[in-house]
Amino acid sequence: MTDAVPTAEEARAIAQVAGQPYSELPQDLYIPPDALEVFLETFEGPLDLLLYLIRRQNLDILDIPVALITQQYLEYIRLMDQMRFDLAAEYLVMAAWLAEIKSRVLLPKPPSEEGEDASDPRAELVRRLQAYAEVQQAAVNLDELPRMHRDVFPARAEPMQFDAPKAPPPELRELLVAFSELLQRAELLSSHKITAEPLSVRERMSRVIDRLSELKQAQLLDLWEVGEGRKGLLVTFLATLELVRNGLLQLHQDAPYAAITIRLAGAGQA
Amino acid sequence: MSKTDPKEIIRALLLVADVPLTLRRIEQLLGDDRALSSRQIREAIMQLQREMDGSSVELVEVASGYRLQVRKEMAPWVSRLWDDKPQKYSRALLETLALICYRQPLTRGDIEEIRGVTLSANILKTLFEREWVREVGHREGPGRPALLATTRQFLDDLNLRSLEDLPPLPELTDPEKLEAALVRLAPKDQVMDIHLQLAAESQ
Amino acid sequence: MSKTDPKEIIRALLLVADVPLTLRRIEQLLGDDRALSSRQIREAIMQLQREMDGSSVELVEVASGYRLQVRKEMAPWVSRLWDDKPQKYSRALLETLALICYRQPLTRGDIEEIRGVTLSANILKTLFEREWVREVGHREGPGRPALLATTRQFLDDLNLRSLEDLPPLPELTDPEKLEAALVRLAPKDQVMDIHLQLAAESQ
Repeated sequence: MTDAVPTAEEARAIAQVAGQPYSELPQDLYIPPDALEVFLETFEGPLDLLLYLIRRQNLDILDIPVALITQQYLEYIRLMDQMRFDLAAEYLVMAAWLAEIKSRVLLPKPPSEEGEDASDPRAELVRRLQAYAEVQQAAVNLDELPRMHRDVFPARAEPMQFDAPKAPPPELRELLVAFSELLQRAELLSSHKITAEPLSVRERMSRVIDRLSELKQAQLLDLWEVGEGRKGLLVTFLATLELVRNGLLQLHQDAPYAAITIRLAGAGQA
Repeated sequence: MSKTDPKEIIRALLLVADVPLTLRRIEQLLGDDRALSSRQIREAIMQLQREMDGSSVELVEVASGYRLQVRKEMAPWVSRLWDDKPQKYSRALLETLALICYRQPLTRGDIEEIRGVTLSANILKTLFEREWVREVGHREGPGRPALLATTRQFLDDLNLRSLEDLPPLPELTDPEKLEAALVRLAPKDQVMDIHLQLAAESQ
Repeated sequence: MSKTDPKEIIRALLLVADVPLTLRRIEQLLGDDRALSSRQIREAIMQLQREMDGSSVELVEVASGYRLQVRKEMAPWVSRLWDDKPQKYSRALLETLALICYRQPLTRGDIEEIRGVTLSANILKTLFEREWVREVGHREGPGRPALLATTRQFLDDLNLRSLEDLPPLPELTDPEKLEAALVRLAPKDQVMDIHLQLAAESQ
């Protein structure tokens, strides 16, 4: 299956082809600082790295010089001002965990309390690695399933000799509720992505662009639709200002106090 | 794969394409690896046509090329597909449509930015097909992206006189005001229903 | 018209419907005039399936019903119909999906714990957008985190009838190597367990 998920190995091969300075396979948990960026993109996280080390290098991950690595990770934190600190932190946590396991294995076991099995700290690590190895494999298997629109495609024929009636439009309620939920979500993302202009202005903005594509250039009064009264003029004016502010329109004035000509941005250069 | 019957490839292409395919296009899609002459392709098409004799599908040539269609004898059954079941519009489509409505004119990129996900081509296609959305121009800048806006058809289909009839943005985030606006917007004969429904719900 | 072959009507229906059709729905659409039993319909479907053997189309059953699809052997040609390549998903996304798939319902926190990294908001957003994943409730406890599960759309899109059709939880492709390493890592009394477990899984 050519579409299988790239393994860490393949991903790294790409990095090598791309001429990244980093071409060495990692030997242990130590990551050269200049390779950190590539590294963080290559591995899905510390568990991924550990599995890689176990599989490729046959490395005994408890046999790593933990003190050295810890020191190096601490150094990254100093180096990383605007890098992906959170990700590196996860590696750091992992290194610390390994250090803890190692120290507990080395220390003589405290006399266990009655019946309580002083569990070996390594068991948890093994459990997690196994669980993650399974997930990785499951992901590859999942990706290999025939997928709609990638491997298989819906077979359709037109019912052309008779008219397929169109589905009814959505209920206004459905539309507005969906939008209201989006607004609430978007508000969490950023408070000023969606600002409130009156809808009449929004609608007019589209019409102004439409008119200008036709007329090429116009004056404000040309865009005002007769019979709309002062409110219509105000709406047109506001719509024009908003379009200028968004860089969609350009205003030209040949001389002070001369009439202002409105054009679509970029239209004059053609 | 190299032995795949060109007839079957053509069948697959016609079943998946959403527009008729010209002979030239079919030739192109078959690829250089199996340089077939137009004559060979036409023969494969005729073979397909013969195979479909007596089935409910036919391969026809229309002005813009070849396409598969369900025979009109099937109309009594096929038309039932649309009788019931109002189509359910996806959340993504509704959000996109509402955004175009409230933020027009805007580009596809604007929509993606606000919604935080890539916009599938299908959604825009549906909106254009229904003539609810149109392009009104282009924004200057890299790629000159198209500016999208709603249409008269959209207003008609949703029973609105103008966009002004829709509740203003601030009302949308307040559930109570939204409810009030919806009642206000509902066609007269539905208002009673909604009142009754609300009354029933509040009990 | 009364003599129209039900098999051909079913073919037409499946070609025109844009969603899979359940047996019940097909029964309905065939209409009262030709009261066919489910068994007869199923037979007609099987007959269609046999007819399509060796062609580029197949009739499959997925979670929401029966559908006609172009076989995956055709993908090299069919995908030329569009300019954009089908989306390729990142390992992070696929691992997340696999977890939701096999361990549902579970929370975002569960996923993060198993994968050992923070889950980017984009991944969940994409999964929701595809309508492959939905919230099915909340776990009691601090923050009442949402419980995630896969949808019927997910099953449809991956050609599955039910979650039971999923490949069994993976057999590792390199069990010996991993086993050796893990055994080396594990405390003595656990080695046996792992051996037993791996032996059981490989059967």
